[in-house]
Amino acid sequence: MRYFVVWLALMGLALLSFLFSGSHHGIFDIVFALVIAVAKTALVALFFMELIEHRFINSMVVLVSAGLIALLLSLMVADIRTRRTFPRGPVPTEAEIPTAK
Amino acid sequence: MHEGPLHPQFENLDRQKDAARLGMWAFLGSEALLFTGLFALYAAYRTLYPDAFAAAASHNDVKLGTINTFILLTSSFTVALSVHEVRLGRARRAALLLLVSILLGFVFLGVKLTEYAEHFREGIFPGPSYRYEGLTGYGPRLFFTLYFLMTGIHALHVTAGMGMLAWVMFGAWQHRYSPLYHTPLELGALYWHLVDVIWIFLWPCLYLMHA
Amino acid sequence: MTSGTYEADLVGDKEVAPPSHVPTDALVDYLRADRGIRSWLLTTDHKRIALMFYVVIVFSLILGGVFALLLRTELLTPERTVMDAVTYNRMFTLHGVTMVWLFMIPAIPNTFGNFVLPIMLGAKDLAFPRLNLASFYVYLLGCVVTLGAMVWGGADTGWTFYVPYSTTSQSAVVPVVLGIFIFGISSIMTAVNFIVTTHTMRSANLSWFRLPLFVWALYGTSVIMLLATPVLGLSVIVVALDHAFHLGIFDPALGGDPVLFQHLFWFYSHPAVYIMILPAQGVMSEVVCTFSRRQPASYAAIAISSLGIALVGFGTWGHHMFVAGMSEFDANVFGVLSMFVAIFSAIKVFTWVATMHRGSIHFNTPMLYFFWFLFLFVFGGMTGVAVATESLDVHWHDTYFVVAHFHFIMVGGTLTGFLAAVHYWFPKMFGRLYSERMGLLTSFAVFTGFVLTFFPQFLLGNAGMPRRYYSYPARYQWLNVLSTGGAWLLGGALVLTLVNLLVALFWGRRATANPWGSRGYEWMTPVLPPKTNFAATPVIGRGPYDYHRPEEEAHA
Amino acid sequence: MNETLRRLLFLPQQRSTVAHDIDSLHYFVISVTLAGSVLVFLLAAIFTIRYRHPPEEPPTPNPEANYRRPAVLMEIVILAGLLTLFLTWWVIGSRQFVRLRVAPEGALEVYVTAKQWMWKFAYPDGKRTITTLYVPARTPIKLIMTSRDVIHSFYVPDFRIKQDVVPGRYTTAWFQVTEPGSYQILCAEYCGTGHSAMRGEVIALEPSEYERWLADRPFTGGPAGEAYVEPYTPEEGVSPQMINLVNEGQRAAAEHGCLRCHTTDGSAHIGPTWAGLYGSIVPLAGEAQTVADEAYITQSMMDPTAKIHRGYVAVMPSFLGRIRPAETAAIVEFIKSLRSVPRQGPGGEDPGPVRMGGITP
Repeated sequence: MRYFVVWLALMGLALLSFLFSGSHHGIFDIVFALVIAVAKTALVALFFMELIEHRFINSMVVLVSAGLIALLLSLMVADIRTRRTFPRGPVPTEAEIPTAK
Repeated sequence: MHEGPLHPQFENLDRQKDAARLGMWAFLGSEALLFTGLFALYAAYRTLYPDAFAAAASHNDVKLGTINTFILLTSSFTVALSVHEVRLGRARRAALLLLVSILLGFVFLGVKLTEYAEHFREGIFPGPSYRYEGLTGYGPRLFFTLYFLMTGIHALHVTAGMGMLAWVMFGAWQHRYSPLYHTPLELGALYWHLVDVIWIFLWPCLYLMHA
Repeated sequence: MTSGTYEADLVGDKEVAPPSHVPTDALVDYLRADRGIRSWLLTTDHKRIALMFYVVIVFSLILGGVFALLLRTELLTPERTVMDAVTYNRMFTLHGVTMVWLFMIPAIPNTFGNFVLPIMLGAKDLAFPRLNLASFYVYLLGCVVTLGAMVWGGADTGWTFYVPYSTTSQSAVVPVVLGIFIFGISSIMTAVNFIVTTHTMRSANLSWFRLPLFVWALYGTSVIMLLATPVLGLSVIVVALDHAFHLGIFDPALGGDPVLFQHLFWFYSHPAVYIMILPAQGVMSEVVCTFSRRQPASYAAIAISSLGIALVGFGTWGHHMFVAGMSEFDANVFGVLSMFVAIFSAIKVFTWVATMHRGSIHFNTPMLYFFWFLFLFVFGGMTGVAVATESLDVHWHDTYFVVAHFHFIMVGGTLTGFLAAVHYWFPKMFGRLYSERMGLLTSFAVFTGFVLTFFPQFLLGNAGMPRRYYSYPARYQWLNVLSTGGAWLLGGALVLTLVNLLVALFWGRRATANPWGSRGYEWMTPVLPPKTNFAATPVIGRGPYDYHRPEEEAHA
Repeated sequence: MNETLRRLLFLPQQRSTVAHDIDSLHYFVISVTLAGSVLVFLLAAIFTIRYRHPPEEPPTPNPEANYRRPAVLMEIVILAGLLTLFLTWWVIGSRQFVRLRVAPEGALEVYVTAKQWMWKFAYPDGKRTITTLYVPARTPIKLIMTSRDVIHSFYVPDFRIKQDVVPGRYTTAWFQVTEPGSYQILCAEYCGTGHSAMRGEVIALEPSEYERWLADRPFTGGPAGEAYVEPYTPEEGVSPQMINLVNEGQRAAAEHGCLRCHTTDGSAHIGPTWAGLYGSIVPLAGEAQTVADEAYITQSMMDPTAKIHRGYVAVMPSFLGRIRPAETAAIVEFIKSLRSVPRQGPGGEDPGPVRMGGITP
């Protein structure tokens, strides 16, 4: 019974994700949670949503959307992460800010 | 065994079914991009306030979130089963499975509401009415505003999905669908799975990533 | 323009001459197939829905044009001319919103796309006819809500709704952005319909590489509409919530970053430029082949470029934000991606020009519009590459240079494409011929007025005049006067065009089924297509640009 | 050559160290653009004349309709060339862009605060000006900018620099003026009714004169020579009340009921008095304290419970959305005008000597 196996796998992955979140591994925590989420999505899309049996164009919708999602997320986060990439003059601290006289 | 209506613009039933499925998938792609806007904001603010977001995420009740994950995954499973049953010609059983899914949807919303109630009790509100003393500053406030926005819009989708499922459940109970024709049931199921997939990503973002 | 050879096709009003193998009753044309107002308002016929869109869209164009003329009139003098600053700011917001969402986004897809797409595919209708009708009414609702906001004075934020100005402005921001959200729904409905139709409704033998190029353009447009519009929908909803309940997602006082709004906004609004220009390019591909009587120099190049623009266009939104406080790293990434998207448009331009080589060129109004399009689009597009060059953009950003650039693309590109389509498909849609002489004359006038309006704006931008300026330093005045004069000329030319077409609609000569001698599939139908387009699903055994065959053979 | 092209293209004078290089790229890009579009147009025109179908003859099948091979070959060559050209622009442009964005070490730092609808400048030694920015010529100047309300954009056409000024963040820009003179500042990001009137002026002085200007306080007499132009005053599009922000602030404070709880004569009441408030150190709950600067006063209007003055009860409602940004600015100005009035503490006691804190721009 294919659906049942997929359901068990989904529950297992969710449990794994839950258990793993209890221990702290820094950035790896986020990566792991996302990888599991992507794996679960693939299971749901391929088997529950039957992409595996549909015409390929339906999968194209998923792939193109996923590409655009990755594009928007990565370039937005890249903006924030790289806002001081190039060497600048000294960054003003509170003490350097001129006082009113 | 009836094959369903053939609309005049289509040549044959296969094409009509392909069209309906592709239309639904295209719409789901569009829905995914709608949530992407929210996820992008979440990712950006998490990058700006990493510690505050982790702290705020750990304030959420991870047990309730996980229970909701299990509930939605299971409801997805019953919906998939129901499509399977209708293909075997067991429309009544399909309808019952849909009923289970809808009930699971209610449980999901119920758990969500208790979470909201707990947040409100603590003074966690979206936007400027945020009053919680335990977590102050920009980060947690933004986290919870996004939290309410994301789960709120998701809950709207859950409700819409339940409505859709109720409609096809009614149809299945009345034997409107047959192994040869059950496109509405299939489309309703696709929509419900999307709601599930979105929760699959909301759950780690809002509950799990508290390192 | 046609004569002699095609006498057989010249049919009168009532006496439709059907080819012998189809039954006559199937060929009652779509305008007369049903009667009464109900048969229009509740129709699911794609051609009638297209006409309903047509009417509202032309009305929107007129409305947006009136706003534009008022704005230009205000800018005649450096200080107050006819209105105060508050009115001016609301007026340019209305102008932008009207032109972008009421006119340009739906202009070509929802009128001409709706009308010819199923015919070009050999289909009886779109895949979801009721969704198509719903799209029209949702669009109409959007018009009512957006323009209804004028009752409260409208919004004064500019069509870009930059936060935190838009979330703190006292003007009626909420109804305007709500209207835009509703337009978004209509866009998505149409996009789903077009994509599904193109995939599943092609007649037998009609492979992807036999599709008319207009279909490829519409397909690319629909992909953008489908996947970019929801992001806009979300960002305007957040603005509305912020405005109404002060959620503060972008509010710096609550730790928000206003620049993130710009990311989300341009993620839609830059691809939206391609929503506007791609269908116009599709029209031009049809026009240049028909009037050069020639297969496109490279069919695949144009077809693939349409998809290339649609997909690569998604990765360039940040070139609107070089000076917005975005990081230098992102600026460089967006800078280089923007260069690649320009290449796809260049491919199209070269292919069009190469198509004219060894052609047999007929000089009709749509072809004249193609010429203007060629110049305006190349110049506008190249200045687009120029403003995507980071260091140059620093000086040009938010000046009249940018205003001139995007009007070259949107007016010079989209409006010219729209007018070419109006003239090109006029005989097919209404069964009448417009006056060719008046058509050519008005086309010249439109071009002259256009160049006079927007060329001075490039110079104004170089000189440093920022956009959205109610008052300006006196040194900019004479260029502004020139621009305003051009705007009035352009307005007059457009009114003349409308008059010419209205005259043709009621008193024009009856058209033949294929007055241009085109090999396009839509011209295979009778003068006015019947309700179901074809009596029987056609089997298409040739390409849409087979000009080496005689017409009879091609249409057999 | 440079001068001819500059005038032909209506570009303003080049008065910063980067302007000439940027304009050179500008000439390159624009001439290619113009040449390209004219070329394409001419080619189309030539083909039209050469391959024109006689208008009186009926259309005939075109035997050459399928001719295509050379076009594809040519296109590949042309496109490779074009891509190289575009990428060259990108390389030059992005290098210049980074140069525009990264201030040299040791640049003179000036703090810029933008608000609807004026520019304020604070110099390293504490001197402040409104609307007019005084800088020494031939010295790199780094602007550290933030906004009090909405996004503005600092734009000096003569310097070819522009940078958005974003609330809640600091953005920077830098320039080095090549010769003394007066150069107009324009706001390039739409910021509301007075957007087009939000202009200012950079006055570049000889470095020695700049020193003299710094020493002179208040500044009297014009600096030497033709460079001096009367400072710009924002009169266009802005009502006279806006200019006198203090009066406007007093009116707004009365209208919104601020003065029912806050006094202006230094006596204690429901809320802290406004007299002597600006620039003082405000004790908060616990041991915390903050400086009553513009940011704190604005925050207290919008989110009054965020930082409560020790000894007072949180009864003040938020004025977020009830008070226009311009009024906020005016009320802050009004409070600032009361800075030297003596004051009392929460219970009416003498709070002792007012400790003046720093001002964050």
